Amino acid sequence: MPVLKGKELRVVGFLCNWCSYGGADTAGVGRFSQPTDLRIIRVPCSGRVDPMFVVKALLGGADGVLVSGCHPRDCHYSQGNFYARRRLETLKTFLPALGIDPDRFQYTWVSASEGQRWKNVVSSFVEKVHQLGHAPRIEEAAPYLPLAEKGDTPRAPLRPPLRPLSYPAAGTLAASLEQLREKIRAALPELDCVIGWQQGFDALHATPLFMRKPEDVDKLTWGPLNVHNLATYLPQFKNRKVGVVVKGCDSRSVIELLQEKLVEPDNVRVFGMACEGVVDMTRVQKTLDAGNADGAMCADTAPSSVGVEGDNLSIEGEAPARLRLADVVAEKCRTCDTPVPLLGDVVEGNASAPAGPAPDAPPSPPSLDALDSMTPEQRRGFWRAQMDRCLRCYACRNACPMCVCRDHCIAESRDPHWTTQEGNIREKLQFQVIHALHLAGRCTECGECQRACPVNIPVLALKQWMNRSVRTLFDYRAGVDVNAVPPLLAFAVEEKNIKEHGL
Amino acid sequence: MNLAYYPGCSGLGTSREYERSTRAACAALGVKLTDIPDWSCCGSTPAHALEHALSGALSARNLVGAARAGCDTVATPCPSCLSNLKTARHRMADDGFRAKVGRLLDQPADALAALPDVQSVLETLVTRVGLDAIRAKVRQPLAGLRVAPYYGCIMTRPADVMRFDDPENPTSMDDLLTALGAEVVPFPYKVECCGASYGVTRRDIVARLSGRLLGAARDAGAHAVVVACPLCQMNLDLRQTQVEWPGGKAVDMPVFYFTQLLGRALGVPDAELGLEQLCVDPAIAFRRAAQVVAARQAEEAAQAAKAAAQAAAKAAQAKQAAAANEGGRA
Amino acid sequence: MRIGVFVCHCGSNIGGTVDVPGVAEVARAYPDVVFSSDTMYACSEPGQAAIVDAIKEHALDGVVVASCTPRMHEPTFRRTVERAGLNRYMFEMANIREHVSWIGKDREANSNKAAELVRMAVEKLRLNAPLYPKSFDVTKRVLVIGGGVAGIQAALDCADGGIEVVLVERESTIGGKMAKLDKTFPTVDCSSCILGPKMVDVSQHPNIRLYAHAEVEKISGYVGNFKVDVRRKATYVDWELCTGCGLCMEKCPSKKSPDAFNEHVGVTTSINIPFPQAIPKKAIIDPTSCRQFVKGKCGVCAKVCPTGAIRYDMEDQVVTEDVGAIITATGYDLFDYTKYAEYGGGRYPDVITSLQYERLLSASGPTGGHVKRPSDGKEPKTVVFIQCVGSRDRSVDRPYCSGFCCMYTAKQAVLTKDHIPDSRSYVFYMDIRANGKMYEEFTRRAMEEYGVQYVRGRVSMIVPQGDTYLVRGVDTLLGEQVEVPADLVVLAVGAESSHGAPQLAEKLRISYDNYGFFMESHCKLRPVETNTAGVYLAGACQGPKDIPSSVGQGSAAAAKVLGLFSRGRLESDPQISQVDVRRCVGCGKCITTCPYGAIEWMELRGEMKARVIETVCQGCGICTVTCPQGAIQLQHFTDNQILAEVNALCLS
Amino acid sequence: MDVTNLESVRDDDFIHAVMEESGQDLTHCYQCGNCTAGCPCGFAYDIQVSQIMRNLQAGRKDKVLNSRSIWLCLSCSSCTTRCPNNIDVARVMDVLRHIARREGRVAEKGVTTFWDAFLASVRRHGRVYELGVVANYVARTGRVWTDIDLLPRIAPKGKLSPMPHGIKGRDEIARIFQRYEEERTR
Repeated sequence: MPVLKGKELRVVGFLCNWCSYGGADTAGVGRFSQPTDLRIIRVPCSGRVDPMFVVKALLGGADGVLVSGCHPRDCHYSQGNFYARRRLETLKTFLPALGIDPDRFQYTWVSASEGQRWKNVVSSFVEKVHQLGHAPRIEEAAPYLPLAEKGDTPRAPLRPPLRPLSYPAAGTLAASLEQLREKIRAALPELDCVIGWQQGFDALHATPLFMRKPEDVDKLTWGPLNVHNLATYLPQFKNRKVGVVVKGCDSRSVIELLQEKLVEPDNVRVFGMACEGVVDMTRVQKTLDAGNADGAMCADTAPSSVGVEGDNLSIEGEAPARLRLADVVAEKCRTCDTPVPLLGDVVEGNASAPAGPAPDAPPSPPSLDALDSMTPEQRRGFWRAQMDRCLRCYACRNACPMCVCRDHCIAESRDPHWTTQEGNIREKLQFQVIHALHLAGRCTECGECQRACPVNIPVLALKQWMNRSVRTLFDYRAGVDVNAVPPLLAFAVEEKNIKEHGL
Repeated sequence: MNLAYYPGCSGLGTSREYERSTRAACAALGVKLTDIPDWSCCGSTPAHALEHALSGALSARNLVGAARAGCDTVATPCPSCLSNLKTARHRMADDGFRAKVGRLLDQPADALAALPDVQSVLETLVTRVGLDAIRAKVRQPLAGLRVAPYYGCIMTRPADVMRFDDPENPTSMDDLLTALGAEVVPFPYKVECCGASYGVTRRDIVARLSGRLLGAARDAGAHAVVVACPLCQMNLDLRQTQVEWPGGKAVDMPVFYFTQLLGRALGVPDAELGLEQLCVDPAIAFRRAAQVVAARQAEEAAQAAKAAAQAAAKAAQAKQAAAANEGGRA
Repeated sequence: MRIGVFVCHCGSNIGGTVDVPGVAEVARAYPDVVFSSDTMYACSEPGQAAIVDAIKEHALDGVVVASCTPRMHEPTFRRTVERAGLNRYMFEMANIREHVSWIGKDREANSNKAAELVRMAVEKLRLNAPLYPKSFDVTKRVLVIGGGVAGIQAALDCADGGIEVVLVERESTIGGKMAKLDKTFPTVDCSSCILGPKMVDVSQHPNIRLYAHAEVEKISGYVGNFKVDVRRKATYVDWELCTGCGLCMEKCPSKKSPDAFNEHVGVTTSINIPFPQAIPKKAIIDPTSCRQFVKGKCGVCAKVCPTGAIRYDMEDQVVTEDVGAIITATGYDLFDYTKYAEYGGGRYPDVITSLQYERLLSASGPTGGHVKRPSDGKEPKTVVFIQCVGSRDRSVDRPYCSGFCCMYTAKQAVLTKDHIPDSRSYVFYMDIRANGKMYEEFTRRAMEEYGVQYVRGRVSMIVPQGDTYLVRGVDTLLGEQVEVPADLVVLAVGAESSHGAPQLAEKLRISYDNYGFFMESHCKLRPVETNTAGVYLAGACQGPKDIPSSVGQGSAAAAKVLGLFSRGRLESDPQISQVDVRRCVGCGKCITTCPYGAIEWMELRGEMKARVIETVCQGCGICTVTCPQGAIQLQHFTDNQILAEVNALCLS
Repeated sequence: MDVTNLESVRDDDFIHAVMEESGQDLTHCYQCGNCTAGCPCGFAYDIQVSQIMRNLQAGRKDKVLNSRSIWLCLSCSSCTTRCPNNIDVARVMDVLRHIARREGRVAEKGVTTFWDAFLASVRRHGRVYELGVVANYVARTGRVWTDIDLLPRIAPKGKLSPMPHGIKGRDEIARIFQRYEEERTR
């Protein structure tokens, strides 16, 4: 049934049974007249309100969503609204990433006795929604691709890396690698397997290596081609003893998995080396393509070897090339502040020192800057255009080390039935939002989601946005401390950084 | 930490001795004071009683000057200046007020957003130098000197602006004076008003209020009142001949600036402390203190003599008893 | 599914602003709806009969009633559908009265909204499933926390009702604040004469187990089956052997131990029995002052004790008790008046608290009932009482009225005249709150018969003057500053929540207000219940209260417990979470966030999974939101059910 | 004493102006009288400070602005410090002076004359010149015997400066006053 044309907007309310639903009843009993736009869904507790319900409503055409629960400290279930406050505030700060006006979503606290207050809450919220008018639909937004090279990730201007990325001389690197291999060989007898990298189908590509025998260890490689985050494989080895080779960034995923008890500390051995950055294959390919007038590289011009020294990547073979690492390095490496693995058996190598003093907060990554620079309308258009290209292949999810649901991902389940199989923009974006929300406080920004995307959708930006929210709200960074409690699984009676929203 | 110094206008006139002793005591303690360049009057009560933005502007000019000189903190000996500077800074958090003040000043309003912190010289001494450091430098303890510490009404109040010591019962100056060897008498009127600047216009008010303070100091057995405020000092000292003494019994009650006693204890020559500029002769207090010390020493000597005599008597008795025993046996 | 919809007119309450037949008509087109009609009063006897008939006639397996709020009649209609053979959870309500007809006058908008709410209810009902409650046994024992007068009353009433009581008291004797009082208002009868017998009853009652000098350490479980760990703090005296003869107190050489019972008016021996009527009347050693503990040698009490009860090596002991219900009666504490520096902040010996004054008045107090100034032991001739010290004062974060200070101040002023006939009392007050039976009459008597001088205004400052105190205040009725030279000043300190109250509330999982007082379930209609089933409140732990109200609440809480236990078994609500073990990956996030500890690990074919303890789960649904796989679902509020409601509104 | 018609004496604009300019909520006052109790200058007041607060609640503009009390307040902040309702009473008194000055009502002319003399000195020199202030005050009020008894006490101490201490930024200070006056007349 449509909303009454010209009169009403679609406003959905989620009210806890014990306080706010009662408050709405009290307002009714008191005959406090209110706008008719609001439709109330009764839930037992504001802690039952999944932020995804709000997203679902907003993507589904709601013009406003209001959540109301018991006042903090007064929750019928003693803590539900404390969790709700964190979840909903996180959501509120995330909505602008999608180009949704955060004023269209509000959460507040109304007790069962506060009929007058409920009337005021409803009246002022509905009035605000009317000021904002009909919510623009993302699927109807004009496509927006700021650097509209088809099939390419829109990029902000290159930012100089935080640290000068520089690999040591070939000999030194080989010595460090040999040291690493030694450590692995020594540990191998006690382990089922150690996961590392080896050369892939050509010298320009690395591929995961599963070392079971000492001679496998010889195949282990180290360098800027080791793009994969091998922590992704760890949960599959649950209950078995396994080793993994990590870069600095990968180690944060391991920490996160340990924290969530998805791998047991006794069962996992971590090996690592200081990393000087890995390449973004898309950039490498583009640079090479630009160099070869006759177009894309094909199989018979595959390089015979790839060497790295200092800031130089030298590709030997029929079409030799020399690339500057700074030109082709992955985006995440430009802002990396953890080149050395945070745990495990680490070969020190010689990671170059940061260019300046360590910043208070990690610097903002370029794709986030790009998203930041857009207007809400442009963001809607941007995601509309990006989701148009999405194949719904779930490569982003499958590559994500923190997507531990695996076969039970709610993107494909019927019970619960969060998304339909309809291949439209709304459902595709809905999945990306689920991914980002599920990663709130867990994502280490390893970038595997974006790297794995066959059509180069910058899905990492959503997670970066979420991470920034989590950092601002809870002063928390994932993948640093094994013993930390992630912010959305905890609460504070007085939240330091959450200002209650007046309604 | 760069400490700017705001002397306040009365330091050029009626409280010259406060100014001199403050500089001398700070020098002795190694506290470097950098005067705010070309500082101007804060406007005092007449300004804030007329209009808050005017008062704010007169104060802010000095705070901006301090910030430009690279200082993050301003210290001032005068509580009235302190109150004005601190209040101005406190209110500057309000955008509307800041804009209003900005319109009155030559300086752009954005200079007002981050003004240096303001504190009293007393706070500087007890928090930055510290009592232990001060105690260690005392050369001439104020032995026997009984003092009534009088903070004045606005040094600590209102508490949410001043944020220093207890608003009703401050103890920082008590502690400082104790560290100098003085004896602090219980004084219930530490923060009661002396009548402020009403001496000229309504002498009756000052006569009554200051009289009550001096009377309480007298009744508590103080040799002197110790103050931290030029106006209080003027009311209690210069106007001591004008006050109504409770019970009618007038005494000569010297009124020191705490910095004078601090300087004296640290061994700064009296001449640098301006003691001669006090109206009620400070020697009266020192004489009384000396009497206390002398009496105490006499008492101790008497006690010692008595104890010695007792011990001797006991020894003699024991000897006698021993002798008697001996004798008995013999 | 076959759904029936009933849209209620509620007389003109709904029908007045909603096109009720029109809504019923629209609903007929909703999916799975096979029957829809309007009804005048759905909740009335004929209205319910019509629902039952329709269920049978149209073979309905689900019913939607669109009427008033489910908070009112959901239980009614659930019973109705149950009578017709349906599961009670195959029922949904659409609130078209409180949320529609009563809050707007636009008939078109209202009717449209009502129809949408019915649509939402239908869409949810299509995903409902029958749910069945479980019943479980009840441990018919009650824990009473706090042995003040409220706790004593609750314990005695429960014990007399035939159930076992575990009474836990933090101090070494029960009696609470009332035991420290000399007399009680408005009758001026002796406090210990009326409380004493009750305390003795507690000690002698066969159904009461008393743990004095003990604290509740941990609480787990749920209504009917709580498990409580009680820490019995070391007393260093074996209470099984101690006869309370008091010989140890006579001989104890350490006589400067703080005397908490006498509110620190004077000192006591390191081993002591707080007062002669103490229950249990057992000695306890204060290890902070006892020479044996401080200096390592003494042992006098051990030598003199006729029964050899002294145990210097005693340690705390934790005992576990199983109970089915809990009554908290933890009382209140006194405001710390030293926050008022203008009243001396504790520096003036003859400025004392009202409870200290009670001890001075009490015949069993440190002065034997003679009012003497703490400073010099002289009898005061002018006594000033200052009310609202730590009450009605936002500047010290105590904006509330403590309620009983006006009355006890009047009582103390009266008693002062009794003790010292040639004395004069002044009471500085802001308003006199005397709203109990015979209370107003009592304060009038204080003024009229006892000549107590009431002064309307606050006191600004107390100034010592020689050996008296100048009390400087205002008489706002005169509009003048006033001062009174006083020999003794008594501060009517307000009540604040008992120290440790918020921590106890966390253990009990009950709410507390900004000041640490416990929250009742409903301020008017459920005053002794909390929002946690099986946990009840009595006395000042809920808010400042005088003795009659505290006793009344003690009895009320006991009645609630007896009522709960009158049922043989309790039924658990089936609207709880359930884990789909196939979807559970064993990450334990639900276990971390559950506020009730209602989810536990279980091993299933070598893998760790979550499992809900059905009787502990309260059905909040926090876990459902936490689980990324949606593996744990709150029954009756599953993701799919709520999504159906969202979709009914947004996607259609 | 006349009967006061509460409706006709109430000036809501005045109440709002005081609340707005002082930032204090006058309704918080419950008339405990603590401000009066602790006021050191109460003996000199014509209306006690708690009654000023009560009159403000009643919106009695004339009564409040014509009082002597607002000019005799010493700004000592005792009232503010002890108010159980966290009202900055001293600030309210300050604001009452502002409003009264704007409306040209001054019940204690001597006080404002002294203040004006003080500010004139600041405006002229940038810093206060004490002797100048007293001289100015004496000239304006004609109270030639003011504190003459103190002269022999202070003169020999060499503290009173015979000359003002001008500052370089004198013009800047003058401009502050000038702008203030422009704002005021606007």
